[in-house]
Amino acid sequence: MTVVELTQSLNIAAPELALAVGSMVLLMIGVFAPKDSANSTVTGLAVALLIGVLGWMVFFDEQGTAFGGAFVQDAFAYFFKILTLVGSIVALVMSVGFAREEKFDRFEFPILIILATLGMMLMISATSLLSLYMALELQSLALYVIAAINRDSARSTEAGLKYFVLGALSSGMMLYGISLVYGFTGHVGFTEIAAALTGQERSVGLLFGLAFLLTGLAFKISAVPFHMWTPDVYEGAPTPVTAFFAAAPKMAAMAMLVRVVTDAFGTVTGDWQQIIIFISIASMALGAVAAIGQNNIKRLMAYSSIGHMGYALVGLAAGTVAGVQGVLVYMAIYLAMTLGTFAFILAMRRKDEGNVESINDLAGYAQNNPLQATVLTILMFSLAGIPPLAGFWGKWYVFLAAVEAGLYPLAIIGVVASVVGAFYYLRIIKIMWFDEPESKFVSAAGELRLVMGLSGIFVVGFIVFGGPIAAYAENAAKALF
Amino acid sequence: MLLTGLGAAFFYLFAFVAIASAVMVISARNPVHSVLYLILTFFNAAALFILTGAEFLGMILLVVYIGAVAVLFLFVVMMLDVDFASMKRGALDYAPIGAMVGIVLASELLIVLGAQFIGVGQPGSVASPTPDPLTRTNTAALGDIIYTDYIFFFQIAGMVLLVAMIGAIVLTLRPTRPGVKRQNMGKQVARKVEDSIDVVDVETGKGL
Amino acid sequence: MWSMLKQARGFDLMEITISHYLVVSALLLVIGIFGIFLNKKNVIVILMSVELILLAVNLNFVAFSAHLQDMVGQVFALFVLTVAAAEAAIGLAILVVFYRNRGSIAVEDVNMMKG
Amino acid sequence: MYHAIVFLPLLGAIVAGFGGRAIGAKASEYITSGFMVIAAILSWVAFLTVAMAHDDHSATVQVMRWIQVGSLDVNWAFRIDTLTAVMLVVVNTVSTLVHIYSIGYMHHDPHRPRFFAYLSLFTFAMLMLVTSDNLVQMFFGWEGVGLASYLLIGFWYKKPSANSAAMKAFIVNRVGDFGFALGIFGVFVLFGSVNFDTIFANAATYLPAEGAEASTDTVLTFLGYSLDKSHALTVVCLLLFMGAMGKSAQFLLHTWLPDAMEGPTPVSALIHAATMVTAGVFLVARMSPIFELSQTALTVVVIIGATTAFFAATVGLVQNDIKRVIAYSTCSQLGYMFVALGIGAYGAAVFHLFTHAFFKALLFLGAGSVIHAVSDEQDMRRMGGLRKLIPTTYWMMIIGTVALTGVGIPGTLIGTAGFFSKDAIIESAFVAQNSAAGYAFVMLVVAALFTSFYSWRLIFMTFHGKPRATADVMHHVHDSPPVMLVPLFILAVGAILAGVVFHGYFFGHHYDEFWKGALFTLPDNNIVDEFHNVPFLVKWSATIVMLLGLLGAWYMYIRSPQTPASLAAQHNGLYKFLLNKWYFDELYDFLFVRPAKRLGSFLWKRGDGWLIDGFGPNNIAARVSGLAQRAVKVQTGFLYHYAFAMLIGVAALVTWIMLGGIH
Amino acid sequence: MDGMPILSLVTFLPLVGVLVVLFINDETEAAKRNIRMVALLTTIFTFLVSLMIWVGFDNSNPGFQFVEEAEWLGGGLTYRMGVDGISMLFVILTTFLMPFCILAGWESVTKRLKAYMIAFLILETLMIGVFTALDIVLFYVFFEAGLIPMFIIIGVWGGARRVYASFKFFLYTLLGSVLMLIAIMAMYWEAGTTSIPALLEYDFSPEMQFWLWLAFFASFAVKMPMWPVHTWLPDAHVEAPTAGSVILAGVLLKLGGYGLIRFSLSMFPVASADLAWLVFALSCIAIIYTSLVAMMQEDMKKLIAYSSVAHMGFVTMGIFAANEQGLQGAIFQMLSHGLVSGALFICVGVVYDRMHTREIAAYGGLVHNMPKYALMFMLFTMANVGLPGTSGFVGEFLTLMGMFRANTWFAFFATSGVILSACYALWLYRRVIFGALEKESLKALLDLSGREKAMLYPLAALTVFFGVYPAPVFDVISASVDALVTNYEAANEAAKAAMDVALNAK
Repeated sequence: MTVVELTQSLNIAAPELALAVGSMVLLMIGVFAPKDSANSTVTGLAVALLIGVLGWMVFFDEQGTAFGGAFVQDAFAYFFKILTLVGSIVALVMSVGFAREEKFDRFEFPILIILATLGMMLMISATSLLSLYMALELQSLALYVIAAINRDSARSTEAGLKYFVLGALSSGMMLYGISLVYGFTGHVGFTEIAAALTGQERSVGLLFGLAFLLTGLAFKISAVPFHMWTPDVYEGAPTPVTAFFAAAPKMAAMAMLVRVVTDAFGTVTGDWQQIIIFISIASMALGAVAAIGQNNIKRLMAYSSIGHMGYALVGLAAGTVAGVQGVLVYMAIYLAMTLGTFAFILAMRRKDEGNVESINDLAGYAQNNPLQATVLTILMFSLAGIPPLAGFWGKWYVFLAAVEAGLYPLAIIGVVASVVGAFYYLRIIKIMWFDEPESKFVSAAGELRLVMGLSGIFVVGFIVFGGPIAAYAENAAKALF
Repeated sequence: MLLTGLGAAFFYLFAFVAIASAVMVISARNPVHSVLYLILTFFNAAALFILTGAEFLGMILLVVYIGAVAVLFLFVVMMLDVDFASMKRGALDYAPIGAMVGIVLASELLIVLGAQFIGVGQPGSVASPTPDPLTRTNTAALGDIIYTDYIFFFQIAGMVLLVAMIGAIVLTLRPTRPGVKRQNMGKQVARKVEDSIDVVDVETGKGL
Repeated sequence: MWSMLKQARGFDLMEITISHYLVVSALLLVIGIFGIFLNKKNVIVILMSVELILLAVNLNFVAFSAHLQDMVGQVFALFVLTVAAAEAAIGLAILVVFYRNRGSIAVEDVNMMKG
Repeated sequence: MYHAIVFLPLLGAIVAGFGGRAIGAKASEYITSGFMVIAAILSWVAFLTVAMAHDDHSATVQVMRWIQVGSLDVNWAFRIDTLTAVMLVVVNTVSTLVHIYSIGYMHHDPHRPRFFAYLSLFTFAMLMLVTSDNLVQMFFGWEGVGLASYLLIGFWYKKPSANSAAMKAFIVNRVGDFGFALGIFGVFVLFGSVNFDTIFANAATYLPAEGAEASTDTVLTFLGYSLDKSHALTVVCLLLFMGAMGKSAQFLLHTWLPDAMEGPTPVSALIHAATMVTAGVFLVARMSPIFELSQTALTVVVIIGATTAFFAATVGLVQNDIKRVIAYSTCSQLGYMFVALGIGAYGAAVFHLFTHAFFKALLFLGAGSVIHAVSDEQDMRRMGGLRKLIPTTYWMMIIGTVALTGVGIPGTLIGTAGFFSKDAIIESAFVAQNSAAGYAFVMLVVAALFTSFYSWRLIFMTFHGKPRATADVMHHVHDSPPVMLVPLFILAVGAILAGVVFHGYFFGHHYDEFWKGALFTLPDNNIVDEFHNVPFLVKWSATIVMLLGLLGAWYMYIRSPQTPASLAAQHNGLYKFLLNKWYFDELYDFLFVRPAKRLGSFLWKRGDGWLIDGFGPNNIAARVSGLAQRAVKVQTGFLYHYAFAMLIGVAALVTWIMLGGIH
Repeated sequence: MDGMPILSLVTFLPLVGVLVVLFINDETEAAKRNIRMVALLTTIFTFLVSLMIWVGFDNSNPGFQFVEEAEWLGGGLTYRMGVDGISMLFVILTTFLMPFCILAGWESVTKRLKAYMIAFLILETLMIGVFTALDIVLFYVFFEAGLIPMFIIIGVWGGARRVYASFKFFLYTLLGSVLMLIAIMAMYWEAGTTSIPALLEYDFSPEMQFWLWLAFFASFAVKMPMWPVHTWLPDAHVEAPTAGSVILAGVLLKLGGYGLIRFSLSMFPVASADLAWLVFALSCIAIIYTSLVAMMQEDMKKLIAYSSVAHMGFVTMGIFAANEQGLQGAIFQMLSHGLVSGALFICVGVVYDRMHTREIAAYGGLVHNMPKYALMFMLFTMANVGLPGTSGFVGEFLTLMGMFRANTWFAFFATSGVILSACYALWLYRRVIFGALEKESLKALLDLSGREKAMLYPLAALTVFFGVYPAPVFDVISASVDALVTNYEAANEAAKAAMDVALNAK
């Protein structure tokens, strides 16, 4: 690797580089800052850093391949990186109030978030199995720690432990798959793998490798049957962490999954399509059904996210440009809805009880705070996929692709699952609107209100300005084909 | 560059021991024994590595894994004072069904991987061809590429280790508890003889 | 399938091929997986099972590397080892804090949240 | 003029109905009655210009567009011909008299404006019916009179029996309307129109040309049967006749009429004697151009008519409620009319309708006068001996009875209205070609015997013998005020003279110039000319049985009043059977009402509740939540289960690939 | 008037009202009155503006009028609005009924008034949108979105079992319509467009028509609702507040009928012809079955709800009879049912507001002290029964006639509905209005108030007016329906010819 190549590569990977360097700088600042203000200082700087990177990415559209083909910065990567950064930023911003109230004020938290975000961005850009693995582990290790970061809480540590054990197992399986793929194609780079697969009788061993690989990736997006960690981790982790988990890593993992199957295995679509369809159906069904009996809203959101990943996978299952576009749009919308919902969950705070997590605590929200309740209601309807809200359009794009690909059974199962799933969103709405009020929540922090408002506007306004997003997503999707 | 002849016998030896001790890892009652079996497994695996020519990796496995990781395990096992008696209940409830599923998986893997000849990897299409071991040692060959072609990954690995470090510290480092005596290095170093030794004349019979 | 089995029985005992390595690693993998879900005693053993899985992977990489005459496998294995070490560190750290909270690392006690 | 005839009653109804409170009861009465008088006079004018004049003044008066959809083109319009004119006269005359009568009869009632509004509304609907130019408008009037009848029967809404009777009337009528509606559809399919002009013009094409074989092309598929022209026509006619049966309370659909007597008596006179119930007769007469083409349909009409005549007469023999006796009598007389229609003597039918309107209204109003006199008592067993106390009413009732029973001398022009019209029907039945004519003749003669018997029984029980009412009641008995008696007089004049004056026009020498084609008969139907030529005995049969009936009644109720009781005891079964109206109500209750209720309950609780909801939404909901519980149960919280799930997932995927990937 | 986007204006005008209401942030009585007034004025103004559509409507033009187009969301979707003879009157019906809905909740709704009015105004926009949308996706969006406000309306201001009812309503109808969504997507890929006019031109293969038809039918049958997927309706009606019932019966049910005409019949003529028997059978069952069930009800609203199901049976039957009488009758029946059933629910609301019970047994003899009410109730009962001279008759008669032309068996059974409808309607009337006034609680009831008169009298006037002079309606719809029938027959001829060719080829 020559110096020129290296400079070019660094130039292309500048956002990631900035995050890597920035994280270390922040680490230093955190260590040497006064104890009581370390967290807020570092959090502020971390947000600034992330926003800076986001701005950098928006304004300096530097695309290309770097590090000898291990890293790519294309429209697809841009799309997902922006989503990931948004997810991280919002999650971090939302953690501020919580950190203050719950004595959850470790300055390492923002740094770990940045490192995890770095891992995610590398995942999104990964174009070889090796970079994919390294990036994934960077992200995962940070997430394991974040899940358990409230180390004095039994639930938080249990969440961390479960996440870690299962994550390690899944990454082990994925590695095994990678090793098989490597062995049967002789390569780890996506383009080389794709080239090696072209026009050649593919062996069962390779397909085994693909299956194991997909297992690991499915774990990261918590698709059934590799989802088991999700409810427990969502419930156990501190709420801002859950918000983060529900938002950013999902983006990156989905991006990675999409890139792997379309880039590296684009020539054997028929083989992975079956698997994707299977896990997609399973996820949609489980997400729809299992959330029904939940009382903990975080746990409910966990099942909800499982279901949503299932829907997003419907688009991927189509294996077409339209399908990938659908996935992109879906993930963008999902991000907005999830962050908005978690803003509400973080705002569920009573004076004497602190943060509450039971759905029944929302009783009478509509009378105590009609405006916020309306926004949450809109979000819930959107999550349920009712037009004209954004959630519907997400489903529209993915199912449209599935129908184009002739996957009618998948599409039908999907929409039926969405009806079943609508039940529990309705239940939340019912509790807010139909039930008699309980004591009020303390008024939500400004940043939470901001997030609520923005996500509400996004969800309602998608019908107006969704066109550019869809177009951008299409452009991004085309980068893969 | 796989083995024939004598090497094969060693392969069978190491492979058998590795697998057998792996089984012991998961079946031993005492976690300490498990760790020890794990070390044995690693040891044999390292030997298998070396048999294929990956000497550096074999050594690393010995040094890093056995020397550091396995010892870490041992350390934690010892540190966490585990109640062994309570650990015997309800074992193997799901053994039959689990075993069935596991066996299905294993047999599928064995059938496919064990019997299928792999014909990929035509010369020339590999990314980083292995140099002739006679001219360039395995370690050197790795070193040739790892800091050049694979610098990117190397850096990420650095970040991974950083995360691990931060994580371990964040999770386990306890702030000073009141009432616990700790050393203050700076203070200790900054001490001078004059500050610490006070020569006092004590009059007999009086005391301090 | 049967033809493959026959083929499998047919190889020369002294001729070690890539398949032998693959078999060994597959067995290690399965043992590792077994270790995770058959174990109800101790979370640490689960972590060891994960190490076994990673070992299986490394064995695969190394074997493939030798088979393909390609250094990438070895590089990959090297990074896997690195990451595995980091993973072990994190895992043990989490285990320690868990133990501090619950006073136990029995797998059955890792069960506050469910449903 | 025709607009005035038809719409004045409507105007009256609106004024009295909506403005009744504002202008007061008196004003309402006078306004509605005044409008009716004008309308009645105008109708007589119309009758004279259209029916009695030699020139053809029949016309179609367009009023307004109504329903124009595709080839269906229905307008509000009046079809003015002799048939209409006759009906106008009947309806408006009787209605006017009833209005006036009601001023007296209802003067204690607090809801008089409403009553008069209903009466006028009814009249309007009836006029729409008879002037209609197409079947749909006729249906409008048809249902409109049904509505008015419903409202008037249930006028005393506090009485549960009145409410039930009102509902029963409406619903039973609806059963008939069901057939009527289907008939209209059938007509539309066959003729491409529901306008009478078009229908009648096209009806001719349904007649096979002389000597030619009837066409067997399918023109209508009904209930799976492919029908050629003649069968299609039969089906349509029968469906229309079903409507007529309902409205005219013919056998099987008659049950509502006796119950309808729950309404105020003037209502019974107007609606359930003179006008509405004859709508069925009018319908068949109006549709004579197509009925005439279907012998089968006509035979059915004859059989039903004859059966009704007989059946109602038998029941009338034993009833004790004064109004019910007259109601059964009405029913029976309607049977006569249908027999006449069925045998092709349309003129006789309309003639009987015409005369019947006078004497039956007279009887009802007379009965009302009686009821009024005895403090609203209707049971004849608690009357008797009223002759001296209310002589005017008594004589009016006598006139009505004489007219009803058909007193007269055959072969001469001496006779009451009923004599001319009823005997004409009986004689026609004798000479008619219809295959059921013989049956009809026998039934009608027997019915005439019974008619005479029960009519005189009514007179004897009410006015003769010893008073059976309480002294208190007897003390208050008084004759009605003039406002009630004058209508009686006018009707009495009609009951006596209508026959002798008009029989030549309706069913005699002036038949053709009177009707001017408003009634259609086939060329080979010459019953008008033939019915005179019957054997002597036949000519006298009606008169003879009338006298027999009178004698019998006299014997049983004047001469030896204990006979009826002993007879009843002797033939208890028969007596009960008749007294309970052949158990039709019970039968229908058993066959339709209770099963429908049971079925409704069943479908609701079991069908909707258990089957559809139980297996549909509720079941799915239960299944899903069961599934949810099971799905959640899998989430045990144990790490090894989670890992196990992943393993199963991997194993499944790998197995899938293994089995699917090898191919 | 050209160039003015009048349809969009009418559609989104209620949202302006929503904005205004949003800014009234007060709990005082005066504020509440203002909210009510704003809502009422908005709906009235919308109605007046919508009348301009009728004024400017060209009766002789069978195609779409007032067409608007704009870019929207890309990917083939366009914001496209327009009305033809089939849809135009539904727009008017909706705007016409809305002021009544606002009035219906004028006094009875006191809690969360603001949300109530907002929900109704949003609902109005969505309902109008359904009828004016000329893009199938836009149609779907409006169609589905209506569930949201309705869910809230039933759930928040509903009766005792409102939760069950609202969930049932929502999930039932949602399940029905998601299949349609898949079908819409399939049509999009097949025809390459989502424009309704273009799709109307497009010939789908018979096989595809079959599946598309089924999918659309699933949606509209639930919405109509047809037997056996009708059970959500009685529950929803019973629990909904008066205005909710009015709008549910008056407009929301019509969405299904409108959809059947616009999509099922027009776009899949061959499948419609093949599957008409199914619709006929279900309609007949609906008519007889639900009439019988209605007869046994003890709850006034439930009874009327069941009768709605029966009446919608006439509509579906008329639609798939696919001749002028059937179709125009069906459209007319829908419009008329919108007035009549709406009015009936208002009637129930009138006494419910006084007595707070819908139990039929709790009433009796109301005519004594509520004669005006009795009169109104009678009129609408009779219209419900299909008495000639009321608007109820015209539609019922025409649909039956259309049915008779298509198939006499089904016409025979369906016509028996006229008997049964008389049974249940009169039975209801007799028990509520007639009889002696014995119950103490009823004796103090007052007759209609001015507000109630303002609601019932116009409806009554229209019911009678359209009963005796329905021509304005038929003038509007006939051109479009004729064109539709012609296309339908042509398509079926062509399909038959193609089938014959295929058979001969063998």
